[in-house]
Amino acid sequence: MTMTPHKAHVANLPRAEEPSLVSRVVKAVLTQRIVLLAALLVIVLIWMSALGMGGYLTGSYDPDYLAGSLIDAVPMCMLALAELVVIVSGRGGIDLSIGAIVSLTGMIFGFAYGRWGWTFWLSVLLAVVVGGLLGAINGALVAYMRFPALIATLASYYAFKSLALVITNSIPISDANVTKLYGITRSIEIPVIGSQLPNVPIGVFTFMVPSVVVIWLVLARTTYGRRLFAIGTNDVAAEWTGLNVRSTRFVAYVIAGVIAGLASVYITGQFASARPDAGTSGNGLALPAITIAVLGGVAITGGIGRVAGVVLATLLVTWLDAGILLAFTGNDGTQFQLLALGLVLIFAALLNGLTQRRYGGSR
Amino acid sequence: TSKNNNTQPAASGSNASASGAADAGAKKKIAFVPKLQGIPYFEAMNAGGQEAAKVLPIEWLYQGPTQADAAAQAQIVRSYIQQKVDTLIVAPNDPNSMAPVLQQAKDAGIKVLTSDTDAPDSVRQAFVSQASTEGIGTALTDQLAKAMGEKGKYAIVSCGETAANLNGWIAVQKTVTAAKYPNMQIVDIVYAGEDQNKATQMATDLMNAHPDLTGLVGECTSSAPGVAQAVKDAGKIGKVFTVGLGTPMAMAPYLKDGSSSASVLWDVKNLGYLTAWAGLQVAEGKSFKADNNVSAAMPDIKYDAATKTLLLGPPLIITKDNVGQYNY
Amino acid sequence: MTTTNATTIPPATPSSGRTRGGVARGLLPPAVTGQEWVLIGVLAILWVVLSLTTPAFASSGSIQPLLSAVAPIALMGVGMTMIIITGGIDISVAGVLMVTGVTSAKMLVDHDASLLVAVLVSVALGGLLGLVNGLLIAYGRVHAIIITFGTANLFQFVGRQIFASKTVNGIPSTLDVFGRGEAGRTLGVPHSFVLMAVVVAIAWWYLRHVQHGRHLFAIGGDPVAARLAGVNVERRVLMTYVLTGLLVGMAAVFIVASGTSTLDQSIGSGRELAVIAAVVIGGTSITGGRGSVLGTVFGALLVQTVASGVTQLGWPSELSDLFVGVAIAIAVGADLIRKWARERA
Amino acid sequence: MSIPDSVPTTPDPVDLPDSGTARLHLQGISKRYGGVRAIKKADITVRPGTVHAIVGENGAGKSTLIKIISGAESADTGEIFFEGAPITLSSAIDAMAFGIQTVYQEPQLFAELTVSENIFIGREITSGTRVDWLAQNAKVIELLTMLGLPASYATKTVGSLSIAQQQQVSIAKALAGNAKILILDEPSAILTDSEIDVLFNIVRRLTKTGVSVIYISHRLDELFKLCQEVTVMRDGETLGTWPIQDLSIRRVIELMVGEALVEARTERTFPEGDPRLALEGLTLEGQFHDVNVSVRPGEVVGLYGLVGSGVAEIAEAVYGMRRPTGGRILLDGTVVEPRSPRAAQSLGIGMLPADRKAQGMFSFQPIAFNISIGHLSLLSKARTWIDRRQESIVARQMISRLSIKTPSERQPVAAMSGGNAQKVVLARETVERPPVLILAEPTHGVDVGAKDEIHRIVGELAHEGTAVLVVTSDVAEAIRICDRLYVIRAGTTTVEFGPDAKQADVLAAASGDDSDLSAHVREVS
Ligand SMILES: Nc1ncnc2c1ncn2[C@@H]1O[C@H](COP(=O)(O)OP(=O)(O)OP(=O)(O)O)[C@@H](O)[C@H]1O
Ligand SMILES: Nc1ncnc2c1ncn2[C@@H]1O[C@H](COP(=O)(O)OP(=O)(O)OP(=O)(O)O)[C@@H](O)[C@H]1O
Ligand SMILES: [Mg+2]
Ligand SMILES: [Mg+2]
Repeated sequence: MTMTPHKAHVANLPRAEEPSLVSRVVKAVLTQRIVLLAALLVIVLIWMSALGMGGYLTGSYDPDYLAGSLIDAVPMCMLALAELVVIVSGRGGIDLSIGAIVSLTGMIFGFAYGRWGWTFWLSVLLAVVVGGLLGAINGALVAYMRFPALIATLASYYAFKSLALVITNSIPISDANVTKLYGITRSIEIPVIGSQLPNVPIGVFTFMVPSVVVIWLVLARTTYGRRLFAIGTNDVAAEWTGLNVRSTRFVAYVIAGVIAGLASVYITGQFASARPDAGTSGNGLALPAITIAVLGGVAITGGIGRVAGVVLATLLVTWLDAGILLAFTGNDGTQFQLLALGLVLIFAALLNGLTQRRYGGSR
Repeated sequence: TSKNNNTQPAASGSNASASGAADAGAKKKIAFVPKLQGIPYFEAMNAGGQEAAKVLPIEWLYQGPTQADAAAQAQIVRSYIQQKVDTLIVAPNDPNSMAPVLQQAKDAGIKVLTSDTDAPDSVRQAFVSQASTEGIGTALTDQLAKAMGEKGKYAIVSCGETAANLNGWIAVQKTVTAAKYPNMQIVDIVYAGEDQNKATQMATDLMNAHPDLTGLVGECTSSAPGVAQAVKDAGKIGKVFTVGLGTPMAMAPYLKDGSSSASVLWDVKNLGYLTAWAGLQVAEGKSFKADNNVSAAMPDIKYDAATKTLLLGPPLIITKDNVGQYNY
Repeated sequence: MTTTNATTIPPATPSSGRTRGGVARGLLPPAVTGQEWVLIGVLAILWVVLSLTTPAFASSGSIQPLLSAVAPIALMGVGMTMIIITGGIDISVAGVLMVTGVTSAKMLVDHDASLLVAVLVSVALGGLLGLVNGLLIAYGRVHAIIITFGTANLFQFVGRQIFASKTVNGIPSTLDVFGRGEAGRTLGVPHSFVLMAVVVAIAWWYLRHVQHGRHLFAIGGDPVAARLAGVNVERRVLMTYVLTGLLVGMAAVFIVASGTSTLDQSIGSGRELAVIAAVVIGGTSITGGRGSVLGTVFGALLVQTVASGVTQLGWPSELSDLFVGVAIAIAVGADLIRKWARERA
Repeated sequence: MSIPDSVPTTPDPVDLPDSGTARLHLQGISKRYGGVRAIKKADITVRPGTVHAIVGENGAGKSTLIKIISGAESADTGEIFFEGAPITLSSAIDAMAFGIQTVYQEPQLFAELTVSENIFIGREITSGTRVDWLAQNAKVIELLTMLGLPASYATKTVGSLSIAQQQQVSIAKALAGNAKILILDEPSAILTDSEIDVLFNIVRRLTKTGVSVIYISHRLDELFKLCQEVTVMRDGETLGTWPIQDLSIRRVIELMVGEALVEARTERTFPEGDPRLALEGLTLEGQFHDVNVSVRPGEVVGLYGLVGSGVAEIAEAVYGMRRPTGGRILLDGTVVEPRSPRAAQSLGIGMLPADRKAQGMFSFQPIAFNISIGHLSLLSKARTWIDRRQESIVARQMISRLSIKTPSERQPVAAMSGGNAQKVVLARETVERPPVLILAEPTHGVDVGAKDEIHRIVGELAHEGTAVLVVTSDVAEAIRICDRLYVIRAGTTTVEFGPDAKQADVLAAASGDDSDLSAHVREVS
């Protein structure tokens, strides 16, 4: 016996009331990281400009300065994108070795371009390939041998960092070729409309924007992107769905390595030398890159993350830092950068965390 | 919208007056960017610069990165370009990476100098040198040789693997040791970063690895006390001798108990003063003479036009006898 | 919590009358787990090889400094192990070290505080910073890695403000009691190591046999289920961060004590990764729910042995990080391989 | 409360007993999640020593009500009385203190901890601060014995147990407390019939001692075996409470749905011809052996077996999740060896996994994502670029075809009830209508309406030529939808039933009592 209830199921659905425009905007700021970051960015720009006009800054916070400071944003943004890809891949995905990969590939690039007389493009290709290979080591450990990513990349961080020093006897490569590479990071006038706009570091167009566009396309528009988000959301279900979970995750680490390889070329240009500690000196580049990715709304548990968030987070941090240097003199300037980054990160995470629960919903 | 390389008069309402002098407008803004903030060496240079600001018509600006990192330094340099300082002086973490940024500064009409560490391939107008590379390397070797009785094995605990000036001094030490002290031998060179505890641990490991080791060199201000501490901990005072580039107050206890035989340095405050003075000279468009009367303490500072180097003088040997004279 | 009576149900059949018996044994994982045996084995091999190939590795002059260097890392590792067992992590260790280290050093030097007071202040301050982490993580309900990335920056800021761009000179030799010279050792073992060992023993007991300690594993396994089971998840999580803060405050004193007479801003640098490395080498699962403090101690010993060994063998010191990386890969790899083998069997 | 006129036969609900004599009384409860009103108004009275069922469609508010009673969530309005006195429950511990013990629908257990620890977590037997392992273990063994589980389970880690075993551990955990009210949220969904019998026996014995049991299930026949009173929920409201003797299954459904039911009988034609899928002597050591099964195109074939019989593993082997050690899998007469789900899919074998949450859902991703992820090459250009338009179209088609309740295909599945989520997963498996489709527990925890629709969809799929293999532990379902039914016992195919199998016969065959089988049955050769 079969019974068929005749009724429209859609009618059964509990409906939320339609909210007003204002409350929708407020809700978006409170619950969506990208909107929140955009709002913060606008606030920082307006506030700092106001301070500058009021004479409270030691230099003017003008578009030229903002454009010039993008030179640091380029590698930060690229590496944060690399972290975005591996973090989204889930199962605790993270890449602590990204700075060490920059150091090591940068040295190899330095050798090729500075010492072995390779052409620029061939050397870039080499850097990208080596970056990809180093990423593949991480990927193999994480995806195929099932190492927790934090551990695998902690191990490779130590190993790559050490290798970068060993292969060059700790001496940076600054042969004439390499020194001239600074050109790839110089500021240029944007063609056609540029006479009205500040000059922007060329790396923004040659490195950052292409990386952003490519990664965005890959994540949002390709089947690989879908698979990546799927394994990040639910490993087991992805396997049951017939996805090749391991190769998908493996490729995520390779992509991160490739981006790091590209970034190492830029950083070599920026430093006008290939330095074995380019990505590991001081706090290194990995922790800041992860910080920016996380600030950009990438969920550390995987499956959630947007390129736009990472870009906005990079701009916010860069321009906030640039403003702070003009607002505080002496050593306080750089110290208050630490304070600001810490506060922004905690504030954004707490706000979105708390309000998302309040508004319900399940981002 | 203006362009990056426009040179406009400095914004008036600056809140960055470091000295309390009357007319801020007439004063030249001299900015110095150290390698790293918070370490006694550069803070002493800052103190020297501030002293200069009391006597010279300058406004002294000082801002250092929290990590000894070339990119962080460049960020500060850019903010000084934006502040339209008159003279920008840098102690570059990485000479190569600083060169392009200094070019930007020059393009913006700012006078550029280096101090403490040179960027020879940059547009800097002059380098304010504490002492020559040869002078420091030789002094370190000589002091250690004196303590070791010109014979025996020694090892070097350096800091950053890539630090150009440290590596330069080490190269000199190798040459001088080979040429001048045939009975002395460098057995190992290790790198401890800026971490004192790591320097101490590595020095201990070196003594264990080479039981016949009789000398240790601490190549920077964090490893100089580190190696002395290791000797003290191992109870080898009088058996293993150390020298290093340590700041006086940090070295004082070790010089006194003999775990350190000597610290090779220079008067860092004077270096800061000289740096500020040099900054004023170039800001006013004056050139350096072969001999310059900078102050009562520095009546005769030599300028080498060929290398564009202003030289503070020979290295200063700090021992237990004179260590008390310095308050940094 | 007291004993709860199980629901009494009239038996359908007469009770089998089985009492507490042999089944009770094997209720817990063995006292020393497989991963710990692996580490003990690796350490033993390394120590034997190093004793044979270097002139003085096996001497007290080598072992004592090694133990002193391990003590603060392992001590912080105890807290970090508990945090990681609950599924969290603490990246802010370096910042806490900076704040507590400079404060205690300044107390001793500038304010002539007694050693006890300085230590207590350092520990209490560490606890306070841990409390900040704990409150934000437990009640803010944001992943620990995000919060502690944030507080890492905040604490660095605070630490540098207290340093005020100066070093602290003339740290008194009263600190020697934590491991330097005869005053600092008992039976040749540095007191810092002894203190660490005591803390490890207590933590081991706590995690293995005490109710609240077991709850940490439950929280790491499934926090929602733990809450439903009546575990006060927020309180336990909060306490692990406070405890870690307290231990970092103590470790800061050890680090100041084993350093030179000058304290500079490098006190914390890179130590958060060193602590995490020790914990993961020790077999604690980074995803939570499984781990041991004993393993952490062995992990810390392994890392320090590798670093010392490279220098004592006269190999380039740049290589030591390479070996640390390989050691992590091997130690964790061995754990994974044993797990595969168990699953196959 | 309004019952539609079209249901004239339903008697009035019982009068609420005086709340003073009730064990638990909830009045005027409401609960919102953001803009969603999960419960609009709920009243319920539970008397001592009774089994009280709560029924309702997916999303009616049952689980939410349970969460309020068990302290996991707090109500926005309303009052709760326990034995006549008003109480507030702000956490699960509060509720436990009143003796409210809950078995949640999803096992709330800790994989790395032992069964013993799991049962006592949060309320350990301690001496001082130390956990008294021996005392605790003795109690655990008592509980396990009572549930008919081996004592050796006490020291196993929960991660090493099957889902059904874990569910039983959850029950043991609830019983370990001092229960005055025991709440069971769909405990039977993943238990086999014999396990359910054990559970029912325990429940009956408990009620004899005065314990109140709140029982939620979508298997309505169970209510009549176990319960005394039934509270029906619809759209976030309680309609009322009826004594079980005033109701029939049909009436319960009518109350839940709010409309009279129309009987429909599907006319089936039974295909003949060569099997599309055939398992010949398929063996996986330690799991199953010598399994012989065949499925023709257009046929719905069932595999029925108790948990632990190996039935789940057989399906997984066909889908490439496990590697058989002997025998053959034939597809249209050709031997195939799927090594992974991926390989199985490329051979034309699709599968709906049994554990939707863990194996099927991409929770916080949209419905469209959940559907398209299984068909990336179909829904992409050059196998690289997602065709987003096509994706939306397909998703919307599946939503309407399977009557999935959602405002849009952009909605994340995390915000859907189990039944609807199940349909989304099923939608993914049916987009390309694979030649062979394996459905593992297709209607676990799904309400009657949805269940019926899923059955209809299965029939349609077969009608369109798919060879459907249904793996189920629900006998009624197996008999209703399957053309043929194999019973798996002790890891091997024992008997095969035709379309008119009797429930009793199937159960008997599965549990090993095949002495007295009626017609339509033949031993598997
Ligand atoms: N955490 C939540 N966030 C938002 N809405 C929720 C949440 N939990 C429940 N709801 C809403 O409350 C309604 C009732 O949910 P509830 O879980 O009580 O249903 P149910 O009767 O248990 O359904 P099922 O039979 O599918 O388990 C749902 O339709 C849903 O819209
Ligand atoms: N995060 C959430 N956001 C919005 N609604 C939710 C959320 N979580 C659950 N719900 C709602 O809760 C209801 C029941 O969800 P739940 O997960 O309890 O289903 P279930 O009990 O598994 O369903 P079933 O009874 O069919 O097995 C659903 O109708 C769903 O809409
Ligand atoms: Mg429910
Ligand atoms: Mg349910």
